[in-house]
Amino acid sequence: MKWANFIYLFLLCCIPVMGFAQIVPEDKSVPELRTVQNLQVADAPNDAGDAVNLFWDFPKDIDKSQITEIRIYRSTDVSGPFRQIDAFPLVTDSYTDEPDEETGHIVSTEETYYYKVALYNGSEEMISQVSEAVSPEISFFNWGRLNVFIILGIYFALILYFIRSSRKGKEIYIRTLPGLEALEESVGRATEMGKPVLYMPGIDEANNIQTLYSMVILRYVTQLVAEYETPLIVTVGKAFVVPLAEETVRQGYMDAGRPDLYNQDIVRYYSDEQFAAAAGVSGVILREKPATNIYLGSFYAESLILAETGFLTGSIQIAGTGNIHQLPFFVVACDYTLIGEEFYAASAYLSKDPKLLGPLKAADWMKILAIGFIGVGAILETFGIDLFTRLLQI
Amino acid sequence: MPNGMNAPETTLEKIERMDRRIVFLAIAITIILPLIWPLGLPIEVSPQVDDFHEAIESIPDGSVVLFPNDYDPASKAELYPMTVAILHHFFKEDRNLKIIGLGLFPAGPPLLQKAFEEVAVEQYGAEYGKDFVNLGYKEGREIVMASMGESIPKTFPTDFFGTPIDSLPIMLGIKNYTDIAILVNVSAGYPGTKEWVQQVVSVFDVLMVSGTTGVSAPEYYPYYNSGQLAGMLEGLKGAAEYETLIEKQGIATSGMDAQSLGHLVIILFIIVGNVLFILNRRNKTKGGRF
Amino acid sequence: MARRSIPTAIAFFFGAMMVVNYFVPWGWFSDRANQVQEWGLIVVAFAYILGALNVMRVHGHKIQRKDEDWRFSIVTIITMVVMLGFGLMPEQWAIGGMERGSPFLWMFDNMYVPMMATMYSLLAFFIASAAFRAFKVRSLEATLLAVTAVIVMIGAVPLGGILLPGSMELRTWIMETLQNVGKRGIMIGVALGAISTSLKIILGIERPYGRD
Amino acid sequence: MWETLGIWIQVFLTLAIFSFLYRDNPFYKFAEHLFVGVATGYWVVLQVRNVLIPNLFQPLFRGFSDPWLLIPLFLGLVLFMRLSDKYSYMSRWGMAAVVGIFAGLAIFGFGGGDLIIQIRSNIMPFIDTEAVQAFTQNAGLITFLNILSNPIFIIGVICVLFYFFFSKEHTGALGVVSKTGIYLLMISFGASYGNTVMARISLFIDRAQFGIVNWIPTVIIGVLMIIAFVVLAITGKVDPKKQF
Repeated sequence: MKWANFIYLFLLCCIPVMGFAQIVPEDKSVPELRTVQNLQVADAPNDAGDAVNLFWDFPKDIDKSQITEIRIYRSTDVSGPFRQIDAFPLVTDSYTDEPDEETGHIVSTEETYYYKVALYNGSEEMISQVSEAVSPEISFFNWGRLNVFIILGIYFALILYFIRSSRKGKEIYIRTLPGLEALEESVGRATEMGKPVLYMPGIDEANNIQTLYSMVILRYVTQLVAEYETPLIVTVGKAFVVPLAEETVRQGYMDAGRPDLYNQDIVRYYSDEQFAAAAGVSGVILREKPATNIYLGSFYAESLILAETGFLTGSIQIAGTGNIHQLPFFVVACDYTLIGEEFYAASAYLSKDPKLLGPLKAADWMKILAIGFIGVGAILETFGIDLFTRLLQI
Repeated sequence: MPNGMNAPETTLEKIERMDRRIVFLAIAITIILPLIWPLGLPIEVSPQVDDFHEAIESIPDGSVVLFPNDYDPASKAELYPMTVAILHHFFKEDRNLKIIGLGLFPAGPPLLQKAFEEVAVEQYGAEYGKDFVNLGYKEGREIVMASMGESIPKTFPTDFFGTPIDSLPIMLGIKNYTDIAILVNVSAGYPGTKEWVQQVVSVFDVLMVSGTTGVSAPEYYPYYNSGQLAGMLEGLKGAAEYETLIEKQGIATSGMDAQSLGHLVIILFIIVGNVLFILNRRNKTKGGRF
Repeated sequence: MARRSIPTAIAFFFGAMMVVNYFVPWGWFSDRANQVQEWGLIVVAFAYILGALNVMRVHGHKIQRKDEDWRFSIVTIITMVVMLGFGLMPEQWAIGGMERGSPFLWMFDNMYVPMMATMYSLLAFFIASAAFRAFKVRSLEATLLAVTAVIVMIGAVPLGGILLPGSMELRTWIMETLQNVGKRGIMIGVALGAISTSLKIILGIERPYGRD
Repeated sequence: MWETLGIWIQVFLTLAIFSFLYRDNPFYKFAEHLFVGVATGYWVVLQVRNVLIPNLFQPLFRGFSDPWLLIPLFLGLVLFMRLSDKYSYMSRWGMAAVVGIFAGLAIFGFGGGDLIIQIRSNIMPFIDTEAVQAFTQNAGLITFLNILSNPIFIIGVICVLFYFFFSKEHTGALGVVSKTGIYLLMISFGASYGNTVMARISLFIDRAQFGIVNWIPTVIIGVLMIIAFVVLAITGKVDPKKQF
């Protein structure tokens, strides 16, 4: 439990730091009439040092519909000369001075800039007072994302800690997940019936982490079918997943000591079109009649087409996805469904590998943290304290 | 493993486990008939549709609207009527809004172009390049959204027809999201509303409303609740309600009769299924699996 | 050994670069990171050729072995080759390119598009048959699922508002509150799972690109 | 001419796919195989023309403006090494690069976007004063339910999160809480399911409208297909009672 104490301490230290990061400098106002007032300039935060933000107010009595243009002037000397750098017909109260490759306009960290803003009504322009001096600065860290950094930092630390401790031999308990129990059984059932197992890793591109994760699960499934010598069909709906799946399946057979069972017809590509894949896979389900259909990955509307077709042939259907919008259909039409995070627990569950069980434990701790934030935050909010909401501002 | 494999089935059980093709046939008939002979049932407007309408009303005249239409023919049924209704709203009063259309689905921009031509040009006489523009499709999903934050002209150097966009008057002075008054997204999934919220609203603080398919709508309700989306239209119903708000009855409204009846039939099937289920369970001495 | 660690090193290098880019706004670095993202898309584009080869191979084998329905595999191969041929022909040729009026676009519009829309619309039927089968009061879970679905369905159409006054408001409340409770819980869990999976991949603990 | 032919093909393919609802049959098999072929070809062409040519070959071979592009060229080409037995390990380099980039990007899509924003938007007061006010002004079922919204959100999300606990047996207090969690999930799924019905019916409405507009080919091809099915059933080639 020592570690937990350390985390609490760390968290306590983080809170004030995150609080400070939210502090905004106070306004200093200089009254001015008939044109924009309170012209404020500031280095744009968290950028590459090539932008300056300008903010201003309009006098209350001004008729905004008269303004046809706002013009921005800039100089490197407080006394001028001021050169017009931009003009636009929008009535806004802010502007960002940025470099523009086409016009050759630059904003440099080497210079100090002064600004003026003018309102133009079609015939005359009213120029504001000169702003304060500003010089852009490069920031090497986006302080607005400090909270993301800290929360992910905690998570990463927990993951690495639990991986280490479970490698050292500390047992990590994992509760029974019926869907994954059924997965092993259903492969056995397919063997008895002499029918293949169908595996579909979703239809999403590899940029969806679920697709990548599905490859990890596929390797265990391949090992499983290799032991039973059950035929395997992997249907793929994105081109880049083809080499990934082929590699994974070959690897799985090799790990199981049966590289001879691998053949080039296992992984089948049904084009990137979602519904062409749905049509093709439905065809496989009806004609090759797999005893088990495993849908693990990122699915979209085709989920119900597949699951209903699979129901027709009486296959055992096991689904799992993190795509919230498709979970209802899998839950209704499949025998077992891994809901959201349960899907991400599959590789740890199937392999019982300490390296993979550790992160699960870490995710549980993060959920405690989330529950703490929600619970304590709600109590504080009830009394009008919005500290937590501000800490989590992105 | 269906239970009662050994016991002989009673008539009621047979009806409960009836051929699903009967359901299919019933659905087909109840939807097709009202399309041929409409009934004209009334329509009520939901709050999120009102908010959507309000958000577009709230922007000043002459502002620039970013109008990404992220869908392709697969979702045309629900979303195209929406695009049409929104365009009616943009152009119906002479508000001089400047509409910048684009699409992050490869097959999206041609549909958008069709809508622009059918509504903006033919009905309101709007002019391409002056009142509206179609920037077309750009590969890269979220990357496109993020790089538009840097510069829209650099992300889309040419429009749908390959014309350089600096030759179009509408694009003058438009750099990035700071020049956009509202982001009106019509989205069928990925990349779409969720990504615009993640990449644009939370980073550049842009006012955004979204019209989505009925299926993705529930996923976006959290964004509507947390204020990241100012309003939402969902599915054909959202489009029909919107048509009511802007007083322009169109294809969405006519489809709603079929919708109503379709829903009714499915609900009836569920009720009948449950009655049979309860009767069958009572008739059996042992309840089987459940 | 060295050969084994190359893929892990590559994945780590590019993955870490994306992570650093999120926190470091330094222009030079984010330019590089964006460039790398574009490279990713380019590499992915090469995989489409592998995909076409896979289709050729799988259906070619079917024809070779004279499997059941092997004749239909010929359809797949022929249409794919025709599509590739028209599409990759230079635009200057009368039948090349993918512009308006090209055979490529004609096939897309008259085959791809209607089949996609029709396949999608099959869901109108499946959603009804699945509901008829599964929405039974057999357990508390199933009952809650069925009852909520029915209420929302009634409130979803204008007719429901007439048959059951207040059902539209009730539906909105369910969609905004009850529905989101589950969603939010899942979203938080999914985010945790996805983040740890990403980390495991970057660190090479899980290697979806295979190992030796 | 081409346009009319196009319409007839569209109608035929639409009906061929719909015939799947009746049972698996040669029309569906034909349409399905055609679809996979057309779609595969389409996507290859799209990627070559929209990505490879403008983003790689043009800058690389017309002026050599960006020598760094040799890296993705290399990583893309090694993917094909998998066709050889000896050097197939090299294809992993290309895969690893893409996987690394996507995995790195995913951390923040979820970390910033979903994780923190969802937690944050669930931090709310137990008592929503606005809802209470609305209730006192206009007492009714919905205004009353709106008062309950916040407590349901706070307690409900906590219950759902407890349901996802993996490292503890779900017994005792945790069992009760996680059971509540799964009930809430089921309600949520039911709501989404019911809400989707409309979208799905819309899709069929669109196809039905297409059929109604082009009713002449629809009726002709439809009747011919039905005749074909009857003939197949009479000759015993297909069993209309079975669905596959």
